[in-house]
Amino acid sequence: MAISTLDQTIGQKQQSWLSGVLGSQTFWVFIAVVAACIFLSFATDAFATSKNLYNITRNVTFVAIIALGMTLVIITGGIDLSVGSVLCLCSMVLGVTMHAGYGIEVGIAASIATALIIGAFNGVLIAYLGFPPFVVTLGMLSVARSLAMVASNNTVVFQFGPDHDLLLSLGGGAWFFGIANPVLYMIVLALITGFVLRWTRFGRYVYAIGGNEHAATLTGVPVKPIKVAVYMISALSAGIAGIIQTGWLGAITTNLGAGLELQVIAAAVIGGANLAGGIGTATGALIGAALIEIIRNSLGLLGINAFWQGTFIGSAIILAVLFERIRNFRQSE
Amino acid sequence: MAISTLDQTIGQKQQSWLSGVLGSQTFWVFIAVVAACIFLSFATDAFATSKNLYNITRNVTFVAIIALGMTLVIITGGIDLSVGSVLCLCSMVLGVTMHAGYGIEVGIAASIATALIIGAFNGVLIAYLGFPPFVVTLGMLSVARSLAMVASNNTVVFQFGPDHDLLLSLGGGAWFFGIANPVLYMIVLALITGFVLRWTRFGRYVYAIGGNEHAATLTGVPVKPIKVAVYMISALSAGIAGIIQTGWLGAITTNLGAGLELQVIAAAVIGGANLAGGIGTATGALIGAALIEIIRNSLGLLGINAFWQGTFIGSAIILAVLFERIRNFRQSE
Amino acid sequence: QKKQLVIVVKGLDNPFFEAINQGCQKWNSENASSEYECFYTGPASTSDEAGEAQIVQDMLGKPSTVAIAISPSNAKLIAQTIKTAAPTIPVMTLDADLAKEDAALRKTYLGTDNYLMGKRIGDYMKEALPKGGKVCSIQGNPGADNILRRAQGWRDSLSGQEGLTELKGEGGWTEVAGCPVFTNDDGAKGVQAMTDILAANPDLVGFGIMGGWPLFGAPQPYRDLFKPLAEKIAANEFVIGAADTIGEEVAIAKEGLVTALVGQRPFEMGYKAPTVMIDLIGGKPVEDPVFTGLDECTKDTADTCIQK
Amino acid sequence: MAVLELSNISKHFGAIQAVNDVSLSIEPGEVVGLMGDNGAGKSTLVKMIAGNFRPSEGTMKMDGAELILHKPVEARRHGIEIVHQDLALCNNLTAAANVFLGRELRRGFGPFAVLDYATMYRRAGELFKELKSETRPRDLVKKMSGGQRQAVAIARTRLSNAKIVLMDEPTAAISVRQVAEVLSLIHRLRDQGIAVVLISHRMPDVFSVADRVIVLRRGRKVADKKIASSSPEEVTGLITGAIEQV
Amino acid sequence: MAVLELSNISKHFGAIQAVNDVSLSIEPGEVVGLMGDNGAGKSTLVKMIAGNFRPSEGTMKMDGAELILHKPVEARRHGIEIVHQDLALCNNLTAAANVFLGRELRRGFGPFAVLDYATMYRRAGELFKELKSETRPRDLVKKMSGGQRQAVAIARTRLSNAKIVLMDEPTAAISVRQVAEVLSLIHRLRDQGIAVVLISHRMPDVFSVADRVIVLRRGRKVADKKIASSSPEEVTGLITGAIEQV
Ligand SMILES: Nc1ncnc2c1ncn2[C@@H]1O[C@H](COP(=O)(O)OP(=O)(O)OP(=O)(O)O)[C@@H](O)[C@H]1O
Ligand SMILES: Nc1ncnc2c1ncn2[C@@H]1O[C@H](COP(=O)(O)OP(=O)(O)OP(=O)(O)O)[C@@H](O)[C@H]1O
Ligand SMILES: O[C@@H]1[C@@H](O)[C@H](O)OC[C@H]1O
Ligand SMILES: [Mg+2]
Ligand SMILES: [Mg+2]
Repeated sequence: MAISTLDQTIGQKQQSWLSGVLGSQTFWVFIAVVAACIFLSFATDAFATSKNLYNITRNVTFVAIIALGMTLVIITGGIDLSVGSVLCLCSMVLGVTMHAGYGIEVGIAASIATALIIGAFNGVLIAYLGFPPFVVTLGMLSVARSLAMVASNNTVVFQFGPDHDLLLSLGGGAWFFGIANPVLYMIVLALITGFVLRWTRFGRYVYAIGGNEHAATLTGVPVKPIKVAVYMISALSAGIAGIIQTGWLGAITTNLGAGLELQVIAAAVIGGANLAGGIGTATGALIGAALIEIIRNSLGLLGINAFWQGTFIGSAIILAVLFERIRNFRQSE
Repeated sequence: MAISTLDQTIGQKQQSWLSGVLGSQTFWVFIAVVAACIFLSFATDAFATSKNLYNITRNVTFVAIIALGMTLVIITGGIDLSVGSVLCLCSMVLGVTMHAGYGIEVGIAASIATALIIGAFNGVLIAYLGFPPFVVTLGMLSVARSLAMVASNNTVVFQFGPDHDLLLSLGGGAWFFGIANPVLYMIVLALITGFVLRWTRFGRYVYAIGGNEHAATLTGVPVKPIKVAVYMISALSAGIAGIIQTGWLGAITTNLGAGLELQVIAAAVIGGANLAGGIGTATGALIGAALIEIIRNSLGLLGINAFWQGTFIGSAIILAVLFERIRNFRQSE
Repeated sequence: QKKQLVIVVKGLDNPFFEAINQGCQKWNSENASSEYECFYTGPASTSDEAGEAQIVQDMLGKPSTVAIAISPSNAKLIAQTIKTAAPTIPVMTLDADLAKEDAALRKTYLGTDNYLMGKRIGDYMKEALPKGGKVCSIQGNPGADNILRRAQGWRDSLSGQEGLTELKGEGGWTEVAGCPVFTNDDGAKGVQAMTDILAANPDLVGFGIMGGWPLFGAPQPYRDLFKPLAEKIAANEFVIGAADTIGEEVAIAKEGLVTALVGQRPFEMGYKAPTVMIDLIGGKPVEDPVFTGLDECTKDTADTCIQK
Repeated sequence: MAVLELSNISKHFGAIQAVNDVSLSIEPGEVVGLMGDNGAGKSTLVKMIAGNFRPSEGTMKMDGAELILHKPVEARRHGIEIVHQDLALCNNLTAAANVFLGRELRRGFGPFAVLDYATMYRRAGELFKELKSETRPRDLVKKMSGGQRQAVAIARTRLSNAKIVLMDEPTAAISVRQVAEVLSLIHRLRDQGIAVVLISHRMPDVFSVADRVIVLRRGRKVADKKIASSSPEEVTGLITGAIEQV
Repeated sequence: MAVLELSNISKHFGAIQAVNDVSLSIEPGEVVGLMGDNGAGKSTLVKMIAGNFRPSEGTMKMDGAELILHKPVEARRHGIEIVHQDLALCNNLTAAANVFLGRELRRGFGPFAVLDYATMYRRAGELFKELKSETRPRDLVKKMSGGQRQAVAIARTRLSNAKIVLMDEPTAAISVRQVAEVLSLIHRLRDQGIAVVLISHRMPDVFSVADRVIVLRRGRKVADKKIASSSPEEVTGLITGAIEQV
């Protein structure tokens, strides 16, 4: 073989950028989201109003923010079922602390510390003791919600002490061009997550662990610390979502975030994260969350009976993966 | 090497029967269940009463019956998140059919047919189209509950037509030595499941698929039909539990079975089923379900604050796996 | 060990029931030397209806239980549970009753006159907007008898007729598609649904909220949703009647973001229940039902409407 | 008469032409070495013979009769046995269960037939003894050494009276001693009149045991020669493409 | 002076004594063949040198100084490179990402350092060219052939100026052509004064490329001989235990 050919071959990329994009599930779900938006703008007057868009974008954020953390977990090949309960517990810690008269910084610090401790607990059991992630986080799902009941004595917390108004405007306000604050946080967090995944060594290792954990260990990737970090980030994202959601709702009850874990996982998966590990993006998490919210919102606007909601959302979950399956199927047989 | 040695070696078993039992998670969880029962009998008057034992054994059954089906799914390396919703939908189909004036046979047939169709749908997507089980059954979780709402118009169904009383005594009665009927069904189903797993070719194939699906395919195991069958069995077990539970509860709303999937998976895992596939038993499913119910029941009897219940149950889930981890840990390092 | 007067509620995740718990604990602290104690429990989530039935059974099976007061989240299901358990101790209902035809299964009902409560919610709406219009009702568990009775009272008040299951223009009132909304007592879910329904039906004139969930569980989004409508609410062009006076609800009324609140007295329920149960144990005659009062709040009466 | 005859067999996976127009025939008791670069199509070819894949084109004949296989069991029924490249073992099952995987022995009739554990243990033990392998039928394969695992995979081929045994790299990554065992097994098979197809990248193995060597390159058959009339150098050239075709 | 010297190294996993009291030393530019039965402890031994396991007992010295390794990175810092038996590749990453796995190049400073994709692609491309492998740095490893995968794993060892390269069965299951490439790579390494440890079950490979052969049996070193003064037959005997020790 001539050297020039070898040079050429090595210089080539197997796929063009375009074919890479066209082959990605995230792209097609994105197209679905855009198509749905266009359709809804024509089909109903209520959709493309600034008010509705404000609501939709804000509703997306809580699932989307946690889906960012969950995506990291899923990329490493794990899963975190505890996020809904962790959100509730972190909200409660924030609420109870502020209600007791502490400032918002103390409240947020306590809340984030709680998230990190729980994440570290999950992570250490999973990474160092080799527990299955499903089992550990399923246990934590129970434990964290129970602790939230204990922390709040199961009352509704709705008075947040001296910084009450600050907390509410943090979560409920729109400080920037009329975009709901939570949306801003979501965008910032997504940019950070995207950056970390693509441009940092940590991000590279997250993918490597999901691709082949054994290989990562052999080549000297600090697999265990990174897995712990990933579960801490997941819990942290739930904690942050909890803080923002508290500011938005203005009250905390112990049913906050119940069942949220499955929605979050659905968002990540719809956005292209692969539960077998190794694949997933920050953008995907956002797009997945957006699709779920748009379905929910549009059914209401189109006057479709709310009972059918689950059917549409469930079908969307399955259909999102269908595209990826068809592509794989074509390639293999 | 002398032939006699070779003969001896081949005749040997690596582990004695006893060391096999002592090494199994199921055994230790069983010991935990027995120990808890003994402790509770002394600690509280209320535990060892025939009434309480009647309740406990009956309460176990719903989770346990579904855990039998789930165990099969888990052995093949899959998961079925849709069981709680399938239970609800099957109950609704039964209720709506009987309420419309049909006999109990028609109701049960409709209900079981529903279960089998859903199971077949899940199974075909998973086995033939290669969808990830988590995604398919997560979608079905949404869809089935939504269909239950549609079927019932989200009302309470509590009148079951001409065979009303028969249905209620089927689920709520105790026809045999004062043992609650559901317990009898559970025992029969567990015996069947245990028999199938240990003594039939089908059972052997279920384990083979979980051990190494590719190897099973190459050696001619009908992998795809068996996977479909397994998801059908799982849905069927949810349907059966739904029928029995309807008979016991006497009323159905669309909240029935919400969140049950995680309880069922927890029971199977506590009983020793391994989410990575290849390992699990019918006995284990029963014992796991029993442990969860005993914890739940005892917390109430011991007068422990309801807020703490989740902490205990969550910890039990994690601890059950701890034993297995310690054993593996010792062996490897 | 003391004899236990057990209270089983719909779900621990609803702060309404915590007020019942506090009443129960107050009774305990005031009756420390009594041979009885009040014991409060319930499933973790209001949507876990079968879980509530299991707890009821556990409690009935406990020898220390001498009486039980239940708030059924699914009336039919708890009725069946009581039927099969055939308890020898007195059973009563609290906050939510069994269906009328199952009344014989319990000795009495202690709590709000839910039909009246719904009727009052409707009265306020009708009074504010006599010509009616398109409305939507927000409800809890589809099987909760107290909420269903409130909804009935509400419809009866608006329509001026009895027993309608849906308003289709009677008395000028029409329920829009997608209603009633069942929230399973989840506030955020309630507000989200209300937001969508309002967007889809710009000509909606009101909500009838049969439990305070959206107001106490998600007060800020509730405010955000209705602040733009504050003037219409003040002018009685948009009317909201809501149940309960929990958490931020009264504050919201004061801000003029709800036409009227019809509140209950859960603390009183929890506090009275042990006494009623002791009476039942002692075989004393007990009224059926025993109603606790209502607190009705509007913007103007917000400071004084709650009975202490 | 040839025990197995392939005529113009092709197999493609989507756009990939894994096997392209291959014809060959094998006599009873003949040992054929099948060689070729990685991805040349060797495994794909034997998998078609073993009923794992169906050919996209071409026909197969066994003892003169056309052979159409829909699944692995059918191949076995015709007396075709295969040792897969990755051994195809289930770690969570016992050695005996693996040996009998897909053709479990049962007792009883019809729907009441149950697995016959005792007989399967006994038969598996006999097979291991025949292979001179210290492998316990009741042990889990998970805990077994590479050599024991190989023994389990090879024991499968001895379950029935095979006419042809296909071995896909049975000697990769096993030790010198075990390689010798495998080669002597091949000799014994041949002596019983059983045809053997041996896939291997190891030139010495093929040259020591095979009667004939077939070389595939990019899915095409580029050589089919008696070992006696070839040389390792020639075969190497054929594999790499230095020699175009013979 | 020996580039690497092991004294009385042992390693046990629970009750299993994988490596037992092994001492050896390797000179710069020396190629040592490491042979032994499956489970003899070869991989375990080289993993200790590569920093994947810590020895249970014994000491290692590099250029005369004691060598204590807690993780693979430390071994690399000392100039020790390894090609793992299973290649240790992540299928979901590109060839370049796999080559640089665990020692990614970055631009910028401190916390703002980001992955330097451009340089990694270029360097990986250069390495593949050096190895004469048609491997595209930007392609996912998932879609690569066995030979390309091998090239990626071997390219890793060329990232830094290694003093010693450990190769754990680099030629198992690869084709004749690629075996030749690997062997010629070993020659080139030796010519640059780099010591090579080659684990292989293939007698001809070891005899064609190694200067010395070390044989392990059940964790113990049973031979350490110049190739010139040994023979395949003798080594086979040592591996199987037919010859006790030399
Ligand atoms: N199931 C499949 N789907 C798609 N492509 C396949 C499949 N099986 C094999 N191939 C492709 O077919 C070609 C031939 O593969 P095959 O496994 O037959 O090669 P081989 O000669 O056995 O190689 P090796 O020596 O590495 O085992 C390869 O390009 C491979 O990637
Ligand atoms: N991480 C581990 N935990 C427990 N035992 C191990 C571990 N790694 C290796 N062993 C055991 O140590 C012994 C030596 O294994 P090793 O992998 O070093 O053998 P090897 O000589 O490389 O064999 P092969 O030729 O099959 O690669 C074997 O009995 C093996 O089962
Ligand atoms: O009485 C009500 C209770 O039963 C409900 O479910 O939550 C709030 C109250 O309105
Ligand atoms: Mg092959
Ligand atoms: Mg090795």
